[in-house]
Amino acid sequence: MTPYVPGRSPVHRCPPGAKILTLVAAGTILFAWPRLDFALAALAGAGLLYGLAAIPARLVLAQLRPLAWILAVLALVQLALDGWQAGLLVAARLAALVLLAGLVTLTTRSSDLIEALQRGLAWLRPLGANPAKVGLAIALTLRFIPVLAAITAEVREAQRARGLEGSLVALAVPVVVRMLKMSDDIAAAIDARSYDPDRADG
Amino acid sequence: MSTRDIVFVALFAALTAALGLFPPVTLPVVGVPITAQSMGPMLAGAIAGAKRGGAALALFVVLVCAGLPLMAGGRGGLGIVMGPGGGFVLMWPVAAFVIGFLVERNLKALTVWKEALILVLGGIVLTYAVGIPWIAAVARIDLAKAAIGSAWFLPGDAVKVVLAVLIARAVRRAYPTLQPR
Amino acid sequence: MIEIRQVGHAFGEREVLRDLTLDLTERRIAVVGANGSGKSTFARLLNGLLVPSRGTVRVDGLDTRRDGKAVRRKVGFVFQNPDNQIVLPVVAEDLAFGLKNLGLAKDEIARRVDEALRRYDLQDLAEHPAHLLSGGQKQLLALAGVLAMAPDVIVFDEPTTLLDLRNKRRIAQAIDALPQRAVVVSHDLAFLEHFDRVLVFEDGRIVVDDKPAAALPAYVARMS
Amino acid sequence: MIEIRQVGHAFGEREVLRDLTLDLTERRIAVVGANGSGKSTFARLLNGLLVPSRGTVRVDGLDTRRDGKAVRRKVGFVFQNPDNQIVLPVVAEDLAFGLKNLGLAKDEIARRVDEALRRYDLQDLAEHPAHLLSGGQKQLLALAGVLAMAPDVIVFDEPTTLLDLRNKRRIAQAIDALPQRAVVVSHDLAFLEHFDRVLVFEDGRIVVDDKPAAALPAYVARMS
Ligand SMILES: Nc1ncnc2c1ncn2[C@@H]1O[C@H](COP(=O)(O)OP(=O)(O)OP(=O)(O)O)[C@@H](O)[C@H]1O
Ligand SMILES: Nc1ncnc2c1ncn2[C@@H]1O[C@H](COP(=O)(O)OP(=O)(O)OP(=O)(O)O)[C@@H](O)[C@H]1O
Ligand SMILES: O=C(O)CCCC[C@@H]1SC[C@@H]2NC(=O)N[C@@H]21
Ligand SMILES: [Mg+2]
Ligand SMILES: [Mg+2]
Repeated sequence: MTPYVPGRSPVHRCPPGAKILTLVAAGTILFAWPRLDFALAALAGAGLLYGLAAIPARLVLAQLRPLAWILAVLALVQLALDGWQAGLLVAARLAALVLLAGLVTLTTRSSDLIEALQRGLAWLRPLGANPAKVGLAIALTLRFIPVLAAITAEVREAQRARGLEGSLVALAVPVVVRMLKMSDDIAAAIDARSYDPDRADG
Repeated sequence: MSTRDIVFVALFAALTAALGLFPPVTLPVVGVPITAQSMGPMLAGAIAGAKRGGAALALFVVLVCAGLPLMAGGRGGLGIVMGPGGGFVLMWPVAAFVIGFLVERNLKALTVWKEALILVLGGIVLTYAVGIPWIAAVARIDLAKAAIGSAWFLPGDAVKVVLAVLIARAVRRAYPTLQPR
Repeated sequence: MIEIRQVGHAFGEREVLRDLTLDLTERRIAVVGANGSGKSTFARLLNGLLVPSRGTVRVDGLDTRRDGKAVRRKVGFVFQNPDNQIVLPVVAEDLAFGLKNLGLAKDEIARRVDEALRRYDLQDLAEHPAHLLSGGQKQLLALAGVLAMAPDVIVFDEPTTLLDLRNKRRIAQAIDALPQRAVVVSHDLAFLEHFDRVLVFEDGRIVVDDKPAAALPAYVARMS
Repeated sequence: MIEIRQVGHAFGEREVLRDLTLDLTERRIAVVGANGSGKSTFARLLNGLLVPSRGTVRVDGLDTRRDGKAVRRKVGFVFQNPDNQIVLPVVAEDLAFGLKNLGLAKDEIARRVDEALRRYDLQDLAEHPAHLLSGGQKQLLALAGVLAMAPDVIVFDEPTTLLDLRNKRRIAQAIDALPQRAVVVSHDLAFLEHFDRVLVFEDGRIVVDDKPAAALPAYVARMS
C-alpha cells in the first residue's frame, strides 16, 4: 500500500470521510456511466488534486507503475474489439480510480482514515459488528498486504536455494504458516498494550 | 471476537487482496475476469473457519467498496459490485462462511474428497448461483447466455479447488487453528 | 509484587510449566533456559496474556485470571520481534495506540507521545513510516510504546536477539535506565550479570534461583 | 573458488553494496557488520539467489547471472529463519524435498534422508510435524536439508540467532564438522574466533578483511 506523505495542503486537511465518499462517488459514476469524457475529466481532476497536495511526481508514477501493462493490455483488447475510444476509456477510468484511491492513502494518516471508516460503519453495530474492531482489522489488513509480499519473496528465495522453482503449493504452505504464526505474535503484542476489543470506540 | 480473531480476519482479507497480484484475464461475453482471488474465500474458510473466514471476506468487500484498489488489476470502488462480477464478489463472504462451517463440522474425518466437495459447493455452486443471474441482470443478457459464458470459469476454478485443498490440508497439519464443532 | 502459586500449564497434552511457586519483588529479574524450556510461556503468565491451566498468578493482589485487563495495565510487555509489535503504520500513531486503549484524553496522549519520542531520540521520525525504521529503532519504538503507558513492571521476552552489537547495546542501556521493575528473558548472559536475581528454567521447572554470580555459571554448566 | 569482481548492488535507488572485488578460497569465512550493512545481500550473491546490479560473481567458473541453477547446486544456503526454509509439513518429507529437486533416484533419496536424520539426531522426529519443532531443532532440520544435497560450499545467514546456548553450540559444532567450505554471517563473535578469515561490512563496503584475531577486535572498536 501507499505510504502517508505528511503535509498541510487542503487535500490533507479535508476530512477523511469526505475523501472516501468522493472516491466512492467517483467509482460509482465512472462505472455507471462509462463515458470517455467523464473518465478523462476524472483523470484531469486527479492530476489537479495531486498537484494541490504537492505529491512528488515520483510517487504518482509509483502508483501507476504496477498497472502499466495491465492498462496496456486492457486498452489494447478494448481497442481491438471496440475501437480506440473504448480502449482509452477503460485505461483512463482505471488510472483515475487508482490515482484517486492512492491519493486518499497518501494524504490521510491511517489512524484518521480508520477513525472515519469506524464512524462510517457505526450503523453495523446492531448487526453485531463492533466498529472499533473493524477499524483495527482495516489497519492490520493494509499492513499485511506488503508483509505478505515480502514473506512470499523470502520463502520463494529459500526454496530456490533448495532447488525448487515455481511450485505453487510448496510456496503457499510456508507462507501461510508463517503468516499465521506472525498473526499470533501480533495478537499477543496488541493485547499486551491493553487493547480491549469489547470496550468499543478505541 | 478475540484480538486473535481480528488479526486473522485481517490476515485473510490481506491474503485475498494479495491474490489480486496475479493478473486477471477478462472473458469477453460476460465481462468478468478469471482471477486468482476466488481462492480467497476457499482458503479463508478452510483455514480460518466460518466466523473468521466469513468476516475476512466481508471486510475485503467493504474495503473494495470504499475504493481501495484491492481487486485484481488494481481496481476498486462501488463500480466493482455494481458491475457484472458483483454477484460473485458479494457471495465471497457467504462462500467463506459456508466452507468454514462445513470444514469445522467435518474436521475429525475430513478426507481429501470431502474437503474438495465442500470447496466446490461453497466456492463454485453457491457463488455461481448468485453470480450468473447477476451477470444476466447487469449485462442485460439472458440467463442461459450468462451461464454458458461463465462455464469458462470452471476449469480455472477447478484448479483453484485442488490447490486450495492441498494448501489448506498442509497448513492445518502444520499449524492447527481450527476446533471441530 | 507478583505472586505465583502452584502454577502449572499445559498446551493440550503437553506439560510446559510445572508446579511453580515464587514471588517476584526484585528490581531486575532475569529468566534463562534452553529453547522450549517454558520461558516465554512463563513470561506471558505475568501479565495475563496467558492464564495458567492450574494455580494462580497475582499482581499487586489482582488475579490474572479475573482481572486480566487491569493486570495488563500494570505489567507491560516487549517481545522478541520488533516487526510484530508495530500495529499502526506511522511512528507517532503507533506510540499513541496503547494510550488510546487506556482511554486517556487527547492532550494527555499527545504529551506522552512527545515525551516518549524525546526519550528515545525518535522525534525526527514521528511522522515516519514505522516499517522503514532499522531493527534497533523498531525495538526502541516498541519499548517506547510500552513505556508511555507507564506500567509498574515491564517484561521483556528476548528483546535483543535479532539485533546487531550496537543495537543490542542500545536496548540493554535503555532497559538499564528504566525506573520500573523489569523481568528479562534472554540468552545473552553478559547482559544479565548485574541483575538482582536469575531464574533458570529447565523443562518447565525452575532449577536454579539465585544471584547472577551463582546462577549464570550453574546454568552454563547444566547446558554442557 | 568464488570470484567477486567489481560488484555493486542497489535496490531501487538504495546502494546496498559498493565496489567489492575479492576471492573466497578459505575453508571458513565469517561475515560481520551492523544491521543493514549489506551482509545478507552479500550472502545471497554467492549462490545466485540475487544477481548483482553491477559486476560479476563466479563460482568455479560459473557466472551466477547465467548459470544460477547450476551455481545453486554447488552453493547451499541456510537462512536465519528456519520457518522460511521448511517446505513440507513432516520432518522426513521435508528432508527429501531438496533431493527430489535434484532428480535423484528413490533409494538414493531414502539413503541420504536416513543419513541426515542420523547425523543430526533427528531419527525419532522423522514423522514429527516440522513446524512444531523447537527453534533449535528446526534450525538443525534446515541445515540437514541443505547438507543432504551435498553442495560444495554452504552459506549460513545468522544460523544461531534464535537458539539457546546448547543449540548454538550444536549448530556451531555441526558447522565446524562440515567437510565443506562455509561462509557464515553472524553477530556471535565468539563462534567466529577460529575461522580462517573475517570480512567486516560497513555501509555496503568491506572495511576490514583479516584473520579473526585482528578483525574481530577492530569490528568491536568500530561499533563503539
Ligand atoms: N501455543 C502453543 N501450543 C502448543 N505448544 C506450545 C505453544 N506455545 C509453546 N508451546 C510449546 O511449549 C514449550 C515451551 O515453549 P516456550 O515458548 O515457553 O519456550 P521458550 O523457553 O520460550 O523457548 P525459546 O528459547 O525457543 O523461546 C515448547 O515445547 C513449545 O513447543
Ligand atoms: N529487497 C529489498 N528491497 C529494498 N531494500 C532492501 C531489500 N533487501 C535489503 N534491503 C536494504 O538493503 C540494506 C542491506 O540489507 P541486508 O539485509 O543486506 O543487511 P544485513 O547486513 O544483513 O542486516 P541484518 O544484520 O539486519 O540482517 C538495508 O538497508 C535493507 O533495508
Ligand atoms: O474481479 C472482478 O471484477 C470480479 C471477480 C469475480 C470473479 C468470479 S469469482 C468466480 C469466477 N471464477 C473466476 O475466476 N472468476 C469468477
Ligand atoms: Mg521464547
Ligand atoms: Mg541479514
